[in-house]
Amino acid sequence: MATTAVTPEREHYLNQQYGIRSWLLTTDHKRIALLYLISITFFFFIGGFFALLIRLELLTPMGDLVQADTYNKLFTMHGQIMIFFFLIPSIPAVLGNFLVPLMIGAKDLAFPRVNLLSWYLYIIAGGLYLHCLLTGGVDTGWTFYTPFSTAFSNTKVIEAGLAIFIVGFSSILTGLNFVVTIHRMRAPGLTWSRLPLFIWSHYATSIIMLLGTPVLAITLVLVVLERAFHLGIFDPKLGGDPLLFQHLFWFYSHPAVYIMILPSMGVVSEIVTCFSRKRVFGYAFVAMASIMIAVIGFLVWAHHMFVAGISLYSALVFSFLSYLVAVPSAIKVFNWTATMYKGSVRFTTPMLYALGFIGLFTMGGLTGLFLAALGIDVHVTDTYFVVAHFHYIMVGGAVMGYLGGMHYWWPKISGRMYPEFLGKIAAVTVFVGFNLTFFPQFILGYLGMPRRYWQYPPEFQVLNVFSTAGATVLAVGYVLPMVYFLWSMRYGAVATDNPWAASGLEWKTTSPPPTFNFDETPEVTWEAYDYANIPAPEEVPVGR
Amino acid sequence: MADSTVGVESHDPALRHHFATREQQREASSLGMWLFLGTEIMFFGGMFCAYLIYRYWYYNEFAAGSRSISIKWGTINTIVLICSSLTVALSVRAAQMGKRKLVLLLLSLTMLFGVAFLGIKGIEWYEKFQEHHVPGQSFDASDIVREYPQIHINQQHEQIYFSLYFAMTGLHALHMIIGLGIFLYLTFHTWKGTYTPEYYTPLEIGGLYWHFVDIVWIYLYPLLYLIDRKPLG
Amino acid sequence: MSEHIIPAKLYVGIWIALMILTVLTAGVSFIDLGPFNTVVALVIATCKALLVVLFFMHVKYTSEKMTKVVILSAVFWLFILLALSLSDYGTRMWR
Amino acid sequence: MFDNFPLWPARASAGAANVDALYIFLVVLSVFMCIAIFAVIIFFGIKFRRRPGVRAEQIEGSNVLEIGWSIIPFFVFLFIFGWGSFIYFQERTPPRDSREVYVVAKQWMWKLQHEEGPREINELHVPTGEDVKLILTSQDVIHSFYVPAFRIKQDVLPGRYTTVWFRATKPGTYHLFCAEYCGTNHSGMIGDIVVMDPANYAAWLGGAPSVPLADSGQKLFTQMGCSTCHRSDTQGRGPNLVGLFGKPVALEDGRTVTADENYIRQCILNSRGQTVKGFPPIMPVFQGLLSEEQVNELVAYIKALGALQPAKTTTASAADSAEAKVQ
Repeated sequence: MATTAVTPEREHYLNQQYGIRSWLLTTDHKRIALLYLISITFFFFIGGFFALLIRLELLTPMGDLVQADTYNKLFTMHGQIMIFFFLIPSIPAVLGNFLVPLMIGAKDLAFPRVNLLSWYLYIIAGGLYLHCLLTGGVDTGWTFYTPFSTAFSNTKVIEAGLAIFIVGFSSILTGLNFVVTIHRMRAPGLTWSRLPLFIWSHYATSIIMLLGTPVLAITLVLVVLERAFHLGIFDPKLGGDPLLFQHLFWFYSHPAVYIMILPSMGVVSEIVTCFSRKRVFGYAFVAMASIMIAVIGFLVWAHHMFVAGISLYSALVFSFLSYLVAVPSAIKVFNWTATMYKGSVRFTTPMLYALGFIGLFTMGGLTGLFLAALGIDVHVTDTYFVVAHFHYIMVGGAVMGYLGGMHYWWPKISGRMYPEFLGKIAAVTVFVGFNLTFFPQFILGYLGMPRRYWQYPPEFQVLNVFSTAGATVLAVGYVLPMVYFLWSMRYGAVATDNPWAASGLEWKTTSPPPTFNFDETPEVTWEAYDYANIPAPEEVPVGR
Repeated sequence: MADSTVGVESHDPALRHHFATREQQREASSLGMWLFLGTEIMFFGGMFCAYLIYRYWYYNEFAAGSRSISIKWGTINTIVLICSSLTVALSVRAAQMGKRKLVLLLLSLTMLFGVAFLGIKGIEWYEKFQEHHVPGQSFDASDIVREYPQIHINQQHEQIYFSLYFAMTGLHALHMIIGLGIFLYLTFHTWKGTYTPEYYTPLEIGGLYWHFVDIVWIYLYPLLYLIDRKPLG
Repeated sequence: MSEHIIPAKLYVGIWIALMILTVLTAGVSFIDLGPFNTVVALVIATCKALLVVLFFMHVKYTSEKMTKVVILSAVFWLFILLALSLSDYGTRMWR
Repeated sequence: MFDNFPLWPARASAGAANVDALYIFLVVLSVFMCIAIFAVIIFFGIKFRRRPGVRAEQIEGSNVLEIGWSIIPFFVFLFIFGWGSFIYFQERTPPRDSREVYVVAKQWMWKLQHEEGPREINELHVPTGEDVKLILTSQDVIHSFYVPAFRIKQDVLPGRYTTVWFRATKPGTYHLFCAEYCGTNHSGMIGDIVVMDPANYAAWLGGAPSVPLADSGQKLFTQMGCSTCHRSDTQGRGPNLVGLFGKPVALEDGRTVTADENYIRQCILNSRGQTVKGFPPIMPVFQGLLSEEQVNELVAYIKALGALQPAKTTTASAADSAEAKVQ
């Protein structure tokens, strides 16, 4: 269908080699990114299917669609799949893998074989998890709280724990690769103060992956040892402390939220600058805010435990520290908004997602203030308020950023344009569906509906019906992009090298890039987002 | 490497295509290993955190548990590991100087020390099994209770000490086994002559890993074996 | 990292120091120093770890500041984990 | 307002209004911030939309603005932190003279024991205007005691006591939820909190004759043979428990602990490692021999003993003095 005559002959990473071996044994970061894209999309739809079943079950107050045990497994596996097999790898392993070397002018990541290993670890973990899912599943909640997980649950806790342990190593290896690559492989002239904010946020993300993930790994190992060999580390019968498990678990799992949201913030920084055609407002502050979030994010974990029985004094400490981490997040929102000031704003699909991200992240962040306030947290923790809050951050934030980034870099990844009109429709559908699904849950939560409830008192039904209705809209919004992305790979308009007239090294090579990214290692002499010196696109390069 | 556009600038077999210089490649490998060791610190750190809290809570049981495990084997194992670290350091030095035979000798010695460490660990664990000091249904620390009537020992809390003992030494031993695997690989490549005074990075970063495992033991030794050995009275 | 070749004598010296410290720490544990037994044990362990890191792992000779940054940040993060956990355990009314 | 579409649950406790006040403040603040940010984005989007030939004006940033929008939110956050902590502090500090109810959670049921003796399952009757302190424990996994109408929630842990308190203000029946996921029938682990006028409550209480908790504890104390060692004089092989509760106790291992509910509970179940200075570690282990309810009875009894003066003997009915609290 493509009308341009030149493209078929050009050699790039997609057509350089063919055959299954050339994919499964590739060390090309771009191909590995696509392998990850396929795998996480697969898990996203499993997790999403579970989410739909959960929402359908909650359509009525009675538990009438599935059994209680099934429901418990559904929300457990929805959480674990979405967090460990979709959100955490989503942007870093797909867009990050694809773009980090391109953006810093490198031929590949520092350790290409380690990168492939990380994907195989993901696949092994995913296979193990699927096996667990198909042979009975797990019902501990994604949090594996002891002593339920170690002594009371009679589902496949060990298998699920090991799968997440393994996928954790995949994430560690990705983070390790990014840090080394960003330190050692930057193109000449690309100083730290010239790095795109996408790189800064991935650097911050990698810090969390490196220093947080091993703590989750050891915690899960201890749970598995306790369950399998009766080692009594958290066992209250022996005088062990179940809260110790929670401390260790949240030491990783709170920062893990930043693993999900920081890369999205990086994507949004790229998109907002590009479609405002401006240098980002306060570059240094936005970059440093990423690092601050990564560091302070490690100091706040026990705000998940305010009613769990921790000491009053430490609750105060953790509440205070939680407010500190809100400051850099606020800085980012203000800076993105200010970036549009006196810009030349264009509402493309990626920009819609980015603006949607800012809105939803703002709401998610503001409701975080409620949860960090000790007095209110006591009432709303473990209710649908928390469920709504973290979905605003993780779906409204992270997934919006992911979809925005997929649209923005799709021309670079596939060499084709996605259909812009459908893209806008999908973006609006996702935004509307999302709010319809999750906003009622804030009210439900404050009204007191606890989370993880298979059946609930009838007075909560109206809001649950809204939520379920929203979920179906949301589902349409997610299926749509997958359909037209696939469609565009064959029928989409052929993309130019730089369809958005964007800054950034990734746009200075061909679309799709050659296997080693650049014909010649670029030399950087300009600042990031140097839109003053980039000609504005005279027309929207969409359509054939 | 099937690359069409780049890779012509160097025919250096040890230089991977995506690095510009050997120096860059070596620095990347070294940084990568150090970062990995950083994650390892946090991996063991989770257990150290549990250890710290329970030791703070159940000091007497930890002290008594520590007395009951063999300081002889613990000290010998410490010495064995320190010796292995020396041979590792010397093997890297020998590689720097291109003395292949010496490298082979030192690597073999290192693995010998490693196997000795694991063997001694096995003896220790076997003793625990015989004494019913392995956590679980058959755990029985009444011998420890009887031995130290001065300090009132809670057997359940004692079990927490032994749980941590097995978790910590067990995961350390697992790291030793992985280390032995790495050194087997390094020995093979040294034997094949892969490493030269210009290129011995794998040897160097493999060595870093081994030293790290040694350092973990340097902390485990006083924390598990030497909590309190002073005469009771 | 550097091409710096450390004399074998120095390695052996470090090894001897490590051996002495091992014997020392084992010996000290038999003497009653009250709470300082733990302090001494940890100080000696840290000295031994430092000797290994600085000499056997060549950190003293490396020209890369990143190595030190990585070590220090990992230790600092471990400190965060321990210190903030203790902020709970140290102030609890129960155990 | 919004009778058919409530935005918050019933306010039935003294603390609920405080929580709602901060909540409403935060809602107002959040709505204001959301509207402000959305309005600015929309305004910028329209005002600075792309026009042919008009280029964006490059602006580096502004340190004044950056510092402004870091510092101002920080102080706002500090204010919220202070307010929230104040409420939490109140919620977590039970008044001294509160009525006590022991709660045992199990998969998937709430078992409650009143001081006066009545026992309930999945239902708790309380009077208005009185402080009620709940002493909670679990016999299996972690649960969480959640009463939305009181805005209180407290996780219930196995192996120890946690406490929470409230003062009900409005008669009615309110939800009791388990808020920490606890297995298959988690969503069925619900109950009712029945708040009654003091008069009705007294009638309810008097409706069924029952033995006060401390008295049951005393009976058990004798039955289990506790009284042979823990005598009310100085001749016992175990420490004298009269006047013990709430006092500091010097332990054999050098620590000094307060004899609170958790300490007593642990001593009953397994006193090893907790023994009082000067006493041999001879007390048998009762873990597995006593149900959680029985432990509660014993604790209630020992607390009642604690209210007595150490010099006297324990002839007086323990329940009479159970209300009196030691500092």
